[in-house]
Amino acid sequence: MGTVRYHAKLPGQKAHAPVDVQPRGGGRYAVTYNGKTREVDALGLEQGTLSLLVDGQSLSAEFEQGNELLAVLLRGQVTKLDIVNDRQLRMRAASASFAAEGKQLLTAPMPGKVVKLLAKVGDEVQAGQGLVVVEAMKMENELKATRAGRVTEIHVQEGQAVENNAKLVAVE
Amino acid sequence: MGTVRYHAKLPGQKAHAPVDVQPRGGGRYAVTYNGKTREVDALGLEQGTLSLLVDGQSLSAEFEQGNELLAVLLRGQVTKLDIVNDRQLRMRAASASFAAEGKQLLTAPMPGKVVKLLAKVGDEVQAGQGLVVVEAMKMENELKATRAGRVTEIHVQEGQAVENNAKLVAVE
Amino acid sequence: MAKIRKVLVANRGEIALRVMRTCKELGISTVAVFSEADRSALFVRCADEAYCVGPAASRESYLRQDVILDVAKRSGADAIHPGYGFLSENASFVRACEKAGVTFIGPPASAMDAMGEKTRARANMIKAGVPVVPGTDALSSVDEARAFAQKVDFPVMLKAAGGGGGKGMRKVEDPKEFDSAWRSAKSEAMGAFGNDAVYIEKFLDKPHHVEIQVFGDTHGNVIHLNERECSAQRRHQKVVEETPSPILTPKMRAEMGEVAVRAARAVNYVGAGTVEFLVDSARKFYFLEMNTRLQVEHPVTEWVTGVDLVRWQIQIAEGAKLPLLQAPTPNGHSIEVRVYAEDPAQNFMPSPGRITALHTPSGPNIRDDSGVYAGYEVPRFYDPMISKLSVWAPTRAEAIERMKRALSEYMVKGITTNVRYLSAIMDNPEFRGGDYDTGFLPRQHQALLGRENEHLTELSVIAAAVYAHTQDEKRKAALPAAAASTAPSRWRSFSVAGRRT
Amino acid sequence: MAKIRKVLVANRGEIALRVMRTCKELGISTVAVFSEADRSALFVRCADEAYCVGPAASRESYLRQDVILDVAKRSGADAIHPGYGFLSENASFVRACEKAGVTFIGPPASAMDAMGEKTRARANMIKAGVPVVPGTDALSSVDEARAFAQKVDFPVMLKAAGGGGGKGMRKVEDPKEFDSAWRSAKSEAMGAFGNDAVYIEKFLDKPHHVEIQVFGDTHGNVIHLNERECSAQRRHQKVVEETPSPILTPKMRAEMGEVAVRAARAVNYVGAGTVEFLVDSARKFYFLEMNTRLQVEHPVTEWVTGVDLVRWQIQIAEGAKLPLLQAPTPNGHSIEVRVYAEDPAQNFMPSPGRITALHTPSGPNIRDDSGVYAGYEVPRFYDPMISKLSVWAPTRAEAIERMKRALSEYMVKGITTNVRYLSAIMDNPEFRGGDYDTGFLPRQHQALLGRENEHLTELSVIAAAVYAHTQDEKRKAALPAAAASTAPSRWRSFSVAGRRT
Repeated sequence: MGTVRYHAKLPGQKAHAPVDVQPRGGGRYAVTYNGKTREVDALGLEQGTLSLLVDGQSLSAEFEQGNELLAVLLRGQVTKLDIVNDRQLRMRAASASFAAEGKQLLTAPMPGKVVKLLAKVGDEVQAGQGLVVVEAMKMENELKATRAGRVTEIHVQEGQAVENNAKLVAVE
Repeated sequence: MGTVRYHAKLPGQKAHAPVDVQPRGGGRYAVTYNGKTREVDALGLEQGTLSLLVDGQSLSAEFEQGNELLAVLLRGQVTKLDIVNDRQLRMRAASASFAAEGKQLLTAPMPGKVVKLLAKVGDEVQAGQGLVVVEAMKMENELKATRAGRVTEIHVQEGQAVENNAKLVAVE
Repeated sequence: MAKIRKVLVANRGEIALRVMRTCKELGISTVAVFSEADRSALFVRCADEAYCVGPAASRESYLRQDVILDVAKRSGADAIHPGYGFLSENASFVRACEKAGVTFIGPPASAMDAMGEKTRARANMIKAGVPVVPGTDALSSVDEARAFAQKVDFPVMLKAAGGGGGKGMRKVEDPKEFDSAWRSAKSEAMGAFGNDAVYIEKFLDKPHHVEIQVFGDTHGNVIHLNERECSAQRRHQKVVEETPSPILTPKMRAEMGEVAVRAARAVNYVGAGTVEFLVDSARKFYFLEMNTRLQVEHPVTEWVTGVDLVRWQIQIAEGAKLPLLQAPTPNGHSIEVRVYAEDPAQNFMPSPGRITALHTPSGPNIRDDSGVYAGYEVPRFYDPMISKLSVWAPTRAEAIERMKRALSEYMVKGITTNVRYLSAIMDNPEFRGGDYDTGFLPRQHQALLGRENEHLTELSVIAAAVYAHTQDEKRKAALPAAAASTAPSRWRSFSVAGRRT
Repeated sequence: MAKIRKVLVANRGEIALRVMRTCKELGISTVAVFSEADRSALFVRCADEAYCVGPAASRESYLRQDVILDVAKRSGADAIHPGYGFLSENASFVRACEKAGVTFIGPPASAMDAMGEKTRARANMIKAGVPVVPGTDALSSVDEARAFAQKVDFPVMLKAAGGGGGKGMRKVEDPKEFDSAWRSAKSEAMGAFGNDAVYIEKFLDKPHHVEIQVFGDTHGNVIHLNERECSAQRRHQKVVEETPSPILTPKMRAEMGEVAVRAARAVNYVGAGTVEFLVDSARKFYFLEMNTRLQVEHPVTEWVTGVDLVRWQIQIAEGAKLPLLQAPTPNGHSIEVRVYAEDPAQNFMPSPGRITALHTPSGPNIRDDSGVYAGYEVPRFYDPMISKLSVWAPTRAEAIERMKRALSEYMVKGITTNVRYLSAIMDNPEFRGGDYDTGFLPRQHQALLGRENEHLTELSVIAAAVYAHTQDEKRKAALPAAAASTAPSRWRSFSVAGRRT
């Protein structure tokens, strides 16, 4: 069985690094990363769980696929990373787009209710200034501007229920 | 929404009894059985689990579909019953066959290993006489004849691993 | 009073389950009330009976006295256990229960009146000779409030007069933050207790939050069951509690216990209550408030005293005498941590959502009081606490190691929790030293978010690559015309074998 | 001796996990060894390292001394914990460990020699002045055995000389059954211990099985940690254990404890051991055997003494002195039940297979020592015990109610378990009375299988009909051309909403 190349990018890293997976049958693999090759025995349990033996070390690994990154839970540490195969990496390169610069779009970090708007369209705001208060689970959470600028869009009203990731306020 | 009729047969009962299920929307039903109509609020949770409120009583019901019967686990009691809809009941009636009489086929009640055969083809055996010893989970289990008769078939050898429900010995 | 036969639990989540468990052991039937958002909750499934009392918002369900009393009547419940929060410290509800002929499992309305409104409690305690923190009555205007704060000097604490549990509470260090803190404290207090009265207390130097569990019966006996150290707080909510307090000497324990009993006696207290104190750096202690109900963190007291506090609550509501007439000597050490659906790295932002997988710890001297299960969706409407994990061990050092071990077994998927943060607390030198004040968690925040272990990161990359490979193989195997270049994968046979993959 | 840094656990299932939990709390790394049938087991996932030692059959894996010692060497383990069963009472393995320079966490080979072979143990105990049950040495022929049985008169017990735990044990009441019992006892003994020697003991009148936990250190100290009552047995395997024994007076406890310590001293015992006694209807007690290892039912002793027995084992193996020099007074009451994958209604037929759903109990003073998880396939090759559930309460009556409550929360799907049978034991008047002998479970068998509750049956029919309806609706919704006569079902929206339905 041939070696399959994957590409991993950890947060803070500029580029993907190769990870070579060589299946050896019976759930065994030789995996090469960072110049080291390790023996891996992998057993799939529930959806998103692998029992791994890596050079004898026993690791119960849990996986959760997010919108962009794969979260790996291993011995209490959560590592979020981008992991793609060759084809996916090529597609990624082809469709790379330039993110809009300069605009900060504040989105709801969890589902909740907008209890107060602290700015209106046209306001000049400072970095760290509160823009909107969202209540979730009986706690009020003030969401702040991460940059100075002018409020250009407000997508919600006071009293409105918002879903996770809903657009709230834009600052440019 | 119209009433849907089901038919339930408990162990020991001769015939199916009707159970009328009338959906009322929002997970609510009126269920009529044994001449009584009850209000039921049903919420499906995991596969095979219903949270039921029956006239206010809260019941967490677990279901397991066996080969023939549906097992219902309710407050610690397991009730096995046959439950079918109209169509299934008609099909059942159409295909009813007469079970072979007089022959007792001993099958493996669990997966295990045959450690000893205690009879051979042609032997006359008494009810309660040991026919075969199956080891499972480090315990030996002697399986006995439920009727007197003559051993007519032996399907296994000593040392052989057997699956659940595997044919072992027939007595006629 | 007659034996209680059926208890309506006017609460939700883990505490509803906690109360029902003791009821079950006492042969008492249980009635759950639930909001529409809680139809799938574990406490509904575990009750003998369950009735919907309204929509998600607490004010329209768990705070509806009329609807809850109506359910009590319909179901034939002879008593109501209020848990903590919601109606548990609401004297008008106690009176309504009395009027309806239903036993309220808790203190009489008079004791609640005397202690429930925090400012009135201060006045009563001053009268009873109990030391209190310098502070005000409830204040009517932000200007009056600001003026007091400037007089006693910052930092100050804003507190809801109508209730506890960190709701409507704000520490203000900077005069510039005062107005915004005042506004949000009032708004939160209104949401949580239906009462937006807020008062001010001077913030003490490096205070410890130490509380004494008290218990009274209807025969005039009042005892205490030792203390709980609750100084590990974030956003004024407790995160870790333990008993004995690492800073208490037996002499202090006896003194604080005596004062707490005096406080309870002053209001003719009956049932379970907690007298909260602040202990300053000179180890002087001040009455803070009395919680006239069962406390979230009661399990640590249960571990070291062997007492089932809910059982006592019920028996005392039935008219029994206290089974003990003095504080038992603490046996060993207990620690509790609160598992929250929240992200410590995002300012403890709540993280409601569906729990896709759950593994809770077990083994010697571990207790998990949980209100959730795998497949359950944590609703967005209520407190983000999903479980309380507590341990017991002969010594504090062993209890810390046991808690670390237990947390290492705790696995929740689908939502973000503070499990790793809790584990970092157990490893933190200040926590391990034992002398941590209420500034501990904010002060150590960055350290508690943890540092990346590079070895684990490397292993995670390897694990991710193997996982990606198995996923790719499964996808191939699922396609009708799979890429034939790869040999058949064992992953395919797993799904065929019936594993939920 | 040096501190232990890394422990190889030469066992499987719940006991492997149990040992690893304490190791983790002590900061000791753990190494699992597993058979091919156990690759997916929980103890493999929870160990720091794990190595396969052979195929499913114990003789080719868990009993392979050479392979296990090789793993110890390769992994750098400095100690081996044998758990119970397998190599735990194998003196040759102790010697092999010594030769390999690996600490065996258990008694010295000499003590095992003196106690391990049950017939030699009897001789040693007679010499030490300890009362024993009338019986024989290991017997070479079935004729010799039958002759002894006829001499002392039936009923008699056949027992494996090489080990305990009910394996290779048969009670024979009827001379006609003797030969078949002899054959199967020998065969089972060979399978379990690699030694088919069998001996005979007279069966006492209504005996109680009461055992004393003992502990010795390398400095010559030996103490006992009180008793466990283990008379609830089926097929000579313990099902329920409790401490204190309901039939023991403090005076008997002191006497039996003293005799147990004497027995342990007679063989220079070190580490954890259990001296088993039979107590007859006149409350006279007789030495039965000594188990030179940790006992399955050790959690009940841990509950009432506060001692972590595995921690003590490790510390004593490191050369520490016993932390206590006399038996602690029992604190409260503890009961353990063994949850087996078996069908009590089918003569306790084992029921291996996949656990499709699992909910374990929790709350105050509940401990679940489990080796399984949802999705796990219980292998057919080993003991059918999947978990030990234990509880603590101040009194026996409360402990029984707590156990009932805990069992009511235990839900295992996919395989048959004895959970309901265990619950029936808690309700049984003979058990509740406290004076139940080893004939209790067989005698009450029919009663313990439980009677149908007609009200529950009726509700089950209703539940089944609603379930069938929801299944029918789901099927319709899944069909491209669904029968249009039925309105859209909410069940469909549930699956869309992402519930695993």
